[in-house]
Amino acid sequence: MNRRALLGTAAAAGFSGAMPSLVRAQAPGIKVGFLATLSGPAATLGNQLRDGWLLSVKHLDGKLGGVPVETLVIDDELKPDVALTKVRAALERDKVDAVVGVVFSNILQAVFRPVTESQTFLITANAGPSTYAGRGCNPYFFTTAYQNDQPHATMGQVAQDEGYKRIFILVPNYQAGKDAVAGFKSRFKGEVVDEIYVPLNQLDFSTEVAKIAAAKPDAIFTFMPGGLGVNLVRAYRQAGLASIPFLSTFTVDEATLPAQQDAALGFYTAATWAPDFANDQSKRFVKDFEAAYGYVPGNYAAQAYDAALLVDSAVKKTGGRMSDKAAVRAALEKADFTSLRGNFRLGVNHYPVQDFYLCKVVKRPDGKYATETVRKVLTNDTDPHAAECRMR
Amino acid sequence: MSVNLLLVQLLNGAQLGILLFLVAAGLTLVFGVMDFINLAHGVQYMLGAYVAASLGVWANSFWLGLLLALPVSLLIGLVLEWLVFRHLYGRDHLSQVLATFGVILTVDDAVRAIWGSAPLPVPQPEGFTGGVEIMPGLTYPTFRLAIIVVGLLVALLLWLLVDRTKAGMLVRAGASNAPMVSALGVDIGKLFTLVFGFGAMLAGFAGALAGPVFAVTPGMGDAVLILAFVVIVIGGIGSIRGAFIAAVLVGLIDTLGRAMLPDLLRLVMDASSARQTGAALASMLVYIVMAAILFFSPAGLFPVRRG
Amino acid sequence: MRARLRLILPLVVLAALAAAPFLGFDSSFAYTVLSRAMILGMGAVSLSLLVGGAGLVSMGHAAMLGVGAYAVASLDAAGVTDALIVFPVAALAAGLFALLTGAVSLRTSGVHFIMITLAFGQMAFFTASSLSALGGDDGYTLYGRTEWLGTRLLENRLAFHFICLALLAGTWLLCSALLDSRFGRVLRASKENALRAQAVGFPPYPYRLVAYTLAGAICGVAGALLANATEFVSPATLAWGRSGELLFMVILGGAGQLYGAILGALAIVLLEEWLSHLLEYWRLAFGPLLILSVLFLRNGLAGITAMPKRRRPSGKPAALGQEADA
Amino acid sequence: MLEALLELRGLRKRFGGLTVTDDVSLTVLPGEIHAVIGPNGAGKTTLIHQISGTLQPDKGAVIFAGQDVTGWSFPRRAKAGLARSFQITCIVPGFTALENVALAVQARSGSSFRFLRPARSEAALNAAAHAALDSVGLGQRAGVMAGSMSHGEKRQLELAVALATEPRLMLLDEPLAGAGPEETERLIALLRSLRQRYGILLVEHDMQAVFALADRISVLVYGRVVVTGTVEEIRAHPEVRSAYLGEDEMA
Repeated sequence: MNRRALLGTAAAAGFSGAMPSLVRAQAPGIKVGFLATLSGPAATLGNQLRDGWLLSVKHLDGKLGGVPVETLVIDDELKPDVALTKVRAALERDKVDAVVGVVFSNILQAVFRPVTESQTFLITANAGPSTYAGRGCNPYFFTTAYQNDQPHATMGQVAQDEGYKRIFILVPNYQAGKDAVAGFKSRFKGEVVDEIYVPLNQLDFSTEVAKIAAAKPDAIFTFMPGGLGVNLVRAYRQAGLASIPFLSTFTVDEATLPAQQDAALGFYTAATWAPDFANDQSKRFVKDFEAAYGYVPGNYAAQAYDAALLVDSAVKKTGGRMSDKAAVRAALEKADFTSLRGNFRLGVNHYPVQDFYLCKVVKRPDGKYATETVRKVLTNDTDPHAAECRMR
Repeated sequence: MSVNLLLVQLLNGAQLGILLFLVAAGLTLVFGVMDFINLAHGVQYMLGAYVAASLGVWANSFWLGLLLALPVSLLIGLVLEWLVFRHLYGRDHLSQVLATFGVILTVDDAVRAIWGSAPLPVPQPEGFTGGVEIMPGLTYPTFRLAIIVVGLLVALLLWLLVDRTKAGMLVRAGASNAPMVSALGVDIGKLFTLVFGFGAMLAGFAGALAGPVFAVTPGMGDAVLILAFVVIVIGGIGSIRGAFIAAVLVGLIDTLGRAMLPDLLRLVMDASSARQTGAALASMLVYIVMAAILFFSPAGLFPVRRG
Repeated sequence: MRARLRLILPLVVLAALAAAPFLGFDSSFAYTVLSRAMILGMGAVSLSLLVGGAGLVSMGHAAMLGVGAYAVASLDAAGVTDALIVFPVAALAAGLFALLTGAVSLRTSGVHFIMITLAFGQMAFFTASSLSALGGDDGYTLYGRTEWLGTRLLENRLAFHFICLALLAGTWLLCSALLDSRFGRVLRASKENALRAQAVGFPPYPYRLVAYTLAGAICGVAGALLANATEFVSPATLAWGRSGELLFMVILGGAGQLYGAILGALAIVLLEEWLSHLLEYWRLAFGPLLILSVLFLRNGLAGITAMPKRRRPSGKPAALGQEADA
Repeated sequence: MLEALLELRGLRKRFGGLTVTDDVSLTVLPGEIHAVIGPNGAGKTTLIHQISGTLQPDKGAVIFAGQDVTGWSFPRRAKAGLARSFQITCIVPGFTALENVALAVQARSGSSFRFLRPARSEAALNAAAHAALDSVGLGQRAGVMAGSMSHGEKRQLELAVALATEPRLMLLDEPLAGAGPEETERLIALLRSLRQRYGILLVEHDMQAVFALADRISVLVYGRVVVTGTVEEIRAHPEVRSAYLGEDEMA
């Protein structure tokens, strides 16, 4: 820990040395398998998720609904088959009452069936693919995050509101990237000058940056999670393109800002929450989070914090009887808790109905980088797939 | 595509190529002289970036970090050589692949444990933060130009070292015929250590240079490692000249492929499938070129060893 | 004596796998881990046929696994789920892929062969990543496991366990038979001394190509099983790291013995499982173990059990000692 | 006139500026031992390489049993009956002596694309292999690992392997190199017993053996055939005496 402080890296993630993945509370009451990506370049997201959850549990004195909780942290390594093996272990060997977390959609898709078929509640704090929002909605599946299309659509609305005519789109060449384009286009009606799909292992964006400069768009829209976003933002800034508005999703956020720093200042992102939210609960969360983990919490951490509150509310309502699945489900659907985001409820498909904000990267007085809300873009937004859901 | 844009893309390709060359040069020497497959070479690149970034933040100077990263990289290389690699020289390639992969796993996880999983912030190189406006609306960062110049200088230096000095002569002789060199009474163990340390330092230097351009993350060496292997295989194992030409070739192919393939495909298919096929094809292009070169010239473009 | 050990040890391992479900290892978790080990073991045995039998070190073997798995996925998307169609198609597809890429790759040798197979592996990986009909990079979730004559036999855990075991045992027997056959003799001779084989009239190329194709087809079946085990297919199956993993199973187990690959697969899968449950940075322990095993277990795990008295020529094929001992 | 089993027509091979084989023409008749002698660096091994197909000549043709085989690969020529031994011992060290020979037998008896039946238990293969081993006097050593045999035994084994391919012509590249006096005796006797059955092109340094065995001799100097003739003719040839053999050896 000292060494990290010495090196002055704000991006403190995880714990030094070999930490047992079992974080125990006093006596086992409820067992939760917390699945997140904790290795590889995407691990910052998983760390945000895990730390958000753990802080929430700490705020609840290690209890959910008054029952002591044991969190089993599972690293999916961003490999679907690894995730599947470990989740099966958690279900069978450790008999967890719920599986929570999940950063990436492909991991969710791999573990979805075994978890829901064993009638265990699956609550994601980040992944929210369309697959389970519409016809594939499931009584055991909940999310405290959003449906994946929504943040992209929010940015499409922003581009539309600002009156941009020509937009340049840059996304990774995989399903989520294509979904991002579709989401953006669902609300943006202007001209898309060019769409570029880059490989997920892209090292350098100088090629694409040159193309953007040549195309001279009104703004760019991009979705470049993790290390990709760090590279892109740097190359974009260094090429002197920062005068072209940078509209993004999951590209400049608290997980990547420690590395992007000044290069990302003034860039835009869409979010359900930002650390500058004014409500007291949010303020306490940010303060305690930074004190405990040494970095600024982002959307991911907030959504995971809410996930713990959601479970807490349900256990409270059912009096700790996790075995009564129908009662637990009904209680979960009520979502009877105060979210960090304020306005929050669950729709028929168990996806949140909430507000979406335009946020901007700023440097706080204390020298740390964070996102800050600019304005509310969508109010009480229900995802487009919810209408197809017939919950059985 | 305008001439200006093409020029920019050529510069980009050259810059990627130069960085690849710095990594590949050490790899090809180690491979050529010692017949040793070192998968862990990418680890040196990663550690170079991490050390330079951390020391740069600590000293509040990118250049000081870069300078300090050199001896540290050398030291790390020598320690790894002493701990693991020297026990593998006489072994078959298979054992070397397995053991050096073990080194990758260990060091990648160690880096995560020490520095965390998040990309590391890197200080901007003082004096090179500006740019040159090459094309209307596009500034080409002077630091990237500096990488090209520095890389060319290092390539020249390497060429002089390998071509004009006694140690270089031994290295060249070792690359084409190792038993002969040891028969000449040269301490082959010392030569190996020297070459290894030098290669490690070059890779570390490349990593340190790449820090401000790319993201400094755990596992950043893996992608570079594969490309570096592609480079030395295309260039001919053990050949510095081959590594240089192949590195620039790979850099240009990768960059121009990404820049132009989607547009070219649009001539024969509809826009949306052209974009996606083009992107997929561009990722594969380097490998396709390598397979084709090996098909027609199984020992690479500049084979050092006969037969 | 050694000849007998060579037969007894793999039988013991297979018997242990057969007994596992009745010795308390019958949780879904145990089934998942064991079937994963057995399936990867199949892939590793087929790779061992190439590495130990023919001297062909392929760094792109996961592509065969992937082609088999993607065959299952594309048939699943098309609504075809009968095992009698799915498995042969998976084998054929992977065999065809191996035939085409092998025809090019086998022009090279040594390190260049490693690299060119890696290149084809990467091409397969990027192709799978761009298959948007099958989920692209996100992968594809099967509607259900492959059916056997209209029954959902593979859904039964015990049945699936024994199907994996039977196919693993079958793979081992088949590959052993291949190495002992006329074909295998030419293959082994070409590996040890290609000039000698040529001098009596055997050009190595066609034999190696057939071996490469057969190994690909076998690995394709393993891939089809893998898809069934996880009910999920993604490009991660084809990543170069997975090719490396298969190679490590072969080397750790001992490339000189086919069953070494089974030992290696079991060791690596179980070790990963155990360490990652124990430690967050488990590779900090796993990596050094790999290195130590290379430095001190020269003939792999199989080498411990068949401890030779004197040093033998490395990579000695499995079938030879029997004549010497006779 | 008997039709030649092997005919070389104007073979030429250059390595860089050096002409290693310069317009070589010669014939080997059925049942004949034709020896090629010459000082070190005369290009004898290069010549063997071009006949066996491991090297391609720049010019000229190799005619074997009436067919132009110049474009054929090494294994294809071997299969057609052109057997070759190597200057440096070439066996499969991890195979037993028997399996080394059985591999050769396998090459001429049916397809080797047979995948399931254990080759070890094919009686026909083993019988033929045993016969070949017997004929070179290695019958008792069939089960020994080839890599652990003595040098002389390895040379005998190579001959057995060559015999087992049932060749029509054998190219023997210094079969006596490195053999002790006793082994040499045995090998010469063995080679003599092979005459009549096969055509043999023999490259050898041991003059005693060459004069004892050869029907005809060609002298190769700097890649050129200086003279071809019977043992007596060669002994008597003045150019050969001065240029190569040396007076004292003739005394």
